Amino acid sequence: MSETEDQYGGSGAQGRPGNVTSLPSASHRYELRMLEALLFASADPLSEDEIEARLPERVDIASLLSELQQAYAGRGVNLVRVAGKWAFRTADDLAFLLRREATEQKKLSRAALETLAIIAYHQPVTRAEIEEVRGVTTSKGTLDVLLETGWIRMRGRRRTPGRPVTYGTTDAFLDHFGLDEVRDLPGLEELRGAGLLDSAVPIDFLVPSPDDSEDLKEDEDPLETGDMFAALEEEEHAGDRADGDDDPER
Amino acid sequence: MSETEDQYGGSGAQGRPGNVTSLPSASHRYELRMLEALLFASADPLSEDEIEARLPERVDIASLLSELQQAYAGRGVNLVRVAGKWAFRTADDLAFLLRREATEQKKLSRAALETLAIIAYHQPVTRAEIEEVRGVTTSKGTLDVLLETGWIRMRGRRRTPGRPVTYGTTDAFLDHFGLDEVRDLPGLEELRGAGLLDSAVPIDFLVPSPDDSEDLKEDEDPLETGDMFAALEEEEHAGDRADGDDDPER
Amino acid sequence: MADDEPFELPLHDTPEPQGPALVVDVDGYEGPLDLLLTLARNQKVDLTRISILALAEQYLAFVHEARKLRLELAADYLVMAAWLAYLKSRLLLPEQKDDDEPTGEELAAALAFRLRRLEAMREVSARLMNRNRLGRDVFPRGAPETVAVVRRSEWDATIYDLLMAYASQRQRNSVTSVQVGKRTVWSLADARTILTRLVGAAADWAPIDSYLVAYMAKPEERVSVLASAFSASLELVREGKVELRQSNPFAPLYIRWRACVEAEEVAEVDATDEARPDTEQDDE
Repeated sequence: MSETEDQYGGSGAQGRPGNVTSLPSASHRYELRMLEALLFASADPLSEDEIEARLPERVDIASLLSELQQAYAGRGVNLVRVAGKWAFRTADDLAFLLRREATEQKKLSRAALETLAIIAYHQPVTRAEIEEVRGVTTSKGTLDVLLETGWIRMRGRRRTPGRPVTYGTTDAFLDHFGLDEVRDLPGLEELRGAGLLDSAVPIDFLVPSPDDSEDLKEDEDPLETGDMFAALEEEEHAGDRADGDDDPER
Repeated sequence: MSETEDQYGGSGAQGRPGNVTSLPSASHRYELRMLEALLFASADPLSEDEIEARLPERVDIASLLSELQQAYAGRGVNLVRVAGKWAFRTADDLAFLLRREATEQKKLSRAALETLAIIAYHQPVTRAEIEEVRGVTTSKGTLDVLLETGWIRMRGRRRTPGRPVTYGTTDAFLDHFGLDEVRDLPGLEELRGAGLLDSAVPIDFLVPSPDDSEDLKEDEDPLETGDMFAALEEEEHAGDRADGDDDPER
Repeated sequence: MADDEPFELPLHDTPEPQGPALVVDVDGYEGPLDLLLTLARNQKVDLTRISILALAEQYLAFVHEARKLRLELAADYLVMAAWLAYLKSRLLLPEQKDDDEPTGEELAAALAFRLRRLEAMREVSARLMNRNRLGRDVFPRGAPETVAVVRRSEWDATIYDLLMAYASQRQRNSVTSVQVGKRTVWSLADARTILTRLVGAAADWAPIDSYLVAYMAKPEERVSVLASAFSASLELVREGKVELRQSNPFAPLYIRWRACVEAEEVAEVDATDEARPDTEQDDE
C-alpha cells in the first residue's frame, strides 16, 4: 500500500480484510462523515458544544475530532483548532496557492517627480531646501509617496536650528533608473546638450554634482530612534505654517 | 484494516509495506495536496483550466481529479462535477444534518417553476414559445424573478420577425441543481423520446435537445447593448398587444 | 361572442365526475390549459388515452357552471370554450373531406399533445426542484478561503521624466520674473479716423506713408500702423471716399480724397476727433 493511497484512502482498500481489533461500526463511519460535513459547511469555526448539539447523542465528539484531525494531518487541508474551536484550513505550506500577486503600474505626479529630482541632485537635502528650489511647499503626501517607492530615504538631521531631516536617494533609485552611481546623473552641460535646459539659463545657474554616499556630511547628525515615524509628522506641521502664501502644487 | 480507516487513511497504515507497482513519488502526493487545497478553499466550482493555471506545469490534472474524487467518494464531503467544473460539496445523504446552514430561499411561484423547466428543457426558447407551452401569457414578474435567481439569462435574439429575445440557463443553474451539463437534466431522454421537447405539434421531426452553450444557434443573433434592460420591457409590450386576439389553441 | 351562449350544449354523455365535485374556482388555475389538465387528471387515465371529447364537455360544463354563478371568466377561458365547442362539433360530425383544414381527430391530437407536454414540464420541474440543491441539501465550503490578491505598486518613471522634471523646474525658477510687454495696436477704427482727417485735409495725391510717419515713431508699432492704415484705406476706397494709386508692385502707394464727399465727411470727422489708439495686452 502506498503512502498516498493510505493518506487518501484509495480504492485499493476494498480488498483488504477488516481489522477485527478495532472494528468500527457503520455508525462510527457515519458519525465521522457527519462531523466532516458539518465542519466543512460551517461559515465559522465550531466549538465542541456546537458540534455536540448537532450530532446524535452519545457520540464521543473529542475522539471523533482527533480521528478526523489525524485523517487530514498530512493533507492539503488540515483540521485545526482556532481559539478553542474547530475548522478546516488550507495546510500552512500551501498558503502560497491562495495568494496572487497583482502589480499595479502607477505614475508619479509631477510634484513627486520634481521633488525626487531635487533630492537626487541636491542630496542630502531638507524639506525646506526642496521647497526653496521648487518655489512651492512640498506636501507630506509627496514625500510619503516617494518614501513608498523606496527610492528616497531619510538620511539624518541637519545640524541647524530645528534639526530638519535630510533626504537622499537609495540603491533602489539607482536600480530603477539604470544608473551605476548617482554621479552619473547628467550635469548642466549635458542637460543643455540634450535640449532639456534652455541655453539662456542665467550665468549663476548651477547643477550640483550629486552625492549619495552613506556617510553623513559634517553638518548631518544620525537619525534617532523613532525618527522614522515622527519626522514626517513634525515636518508636516512646519509645512502647514508656511503654507499660507504658497500654492503646494503649482 | 477497517473500512473507516481505509476511507480516512487512519494511523494504522504506517506499518504496511509500500506497493512497489504504483509507488507514487513525493511530488505526486504534493500535487494531490495542492489540488485538494485549491478545491477546498473555493466555494465556487473550478474549471480544469483554472486549476491548471494555478498548479505547476506538466501536472496530469484529469487523473489527479479522478484520484481525489475517489478518495472522497464515501466521505462526508464529496468532489463533484457541476457545470463542467469541480467542487467539494457535502454528501447528499447528509442534507438533514445541514438544513440549519440553509439560507432562506425565496419560494418560486408555480408559474416561475414551470417557466424555469420550460427554459431548461427547451432552450434556447423565446417568451412566445414559453407561453405556447403554458397556454397563458407570462407575466413580466415571472421572468424577472428567474433572472434575479441567476439561473436563467438572455442568450440572444431569434432571427425571426420581431427578433424576440431567447432565454437559456446559466452555470449557476447547473451548480444549484447539481448538474454537470444540461444533458443531465432529469427525464430529458424520456421527454425527447416522447417528442415532448418539440415546440411544434408532433409530426416526426428531428427532436431538438436543450442547449445552453455560449455559442448562438444559427437562428440566434447576439444581444445588443442595452438589450439587457430594454428586452423585458419591450417583450412585455409585445405580450400585451398579442393578448387581445391571441387564440390559445392557434 | 359571450352573448351567443355557445356553451349551451347537451351534457348527456358527460361521465359522472370521479372524486370530489368540481369546485368552480378559476383563480386556482394557471389559464385554460391548466384547467383542462386538471379536468383530464380527474379522468384518471393516461393522458395518451384521454377522451378529448369528454374533456371538452367537462370544460364546457365548468364554464357553464361558472357563468350560472355569474363569475367573471377571463377572456382566455372563453376563447378556449369556443374552440372546444368547435372541436366537439368537429368530432361529432362525420368528417368532410372537402377542405384542407385539420380534421377533428388532428385537432384533438394537438390538444392532447399540448396537455401532455404541459404535464411533462410540470413533472420535470418538480423533479428538478426535488434534486439535492445547493444551499438547501448540499453545501459548499462554509468558510471559503479566498485568494488574497497582494497588490504591489510598481512606480512608473523613466530617467527622462526625472531629468525633464528637474530641468524644467530649475529653469522655471531661475527666471524670477518675466514681464509680459504691452503692445500698442492700431485698430482699424483708429486708422480710419486718422486717415479721414489727414487725407481729407489735403486735396492732392500723396504717398500714404507720408501721413503715417508721425505714428510710426516706435518700431514695434510700425507693422500694426501700416496694416491697419492699408485696410482702412481699402475700406474707404470701396465706399468711394478716397482713391488709391500704385504705379507698379512695391512702389509707393498714393492716396487722395475724392472731392464730392469731401465737405461732409470732414465735418463729421471733426466731431469724433478725440479717438486715440487703443492699447491691448498681448496674449504672449
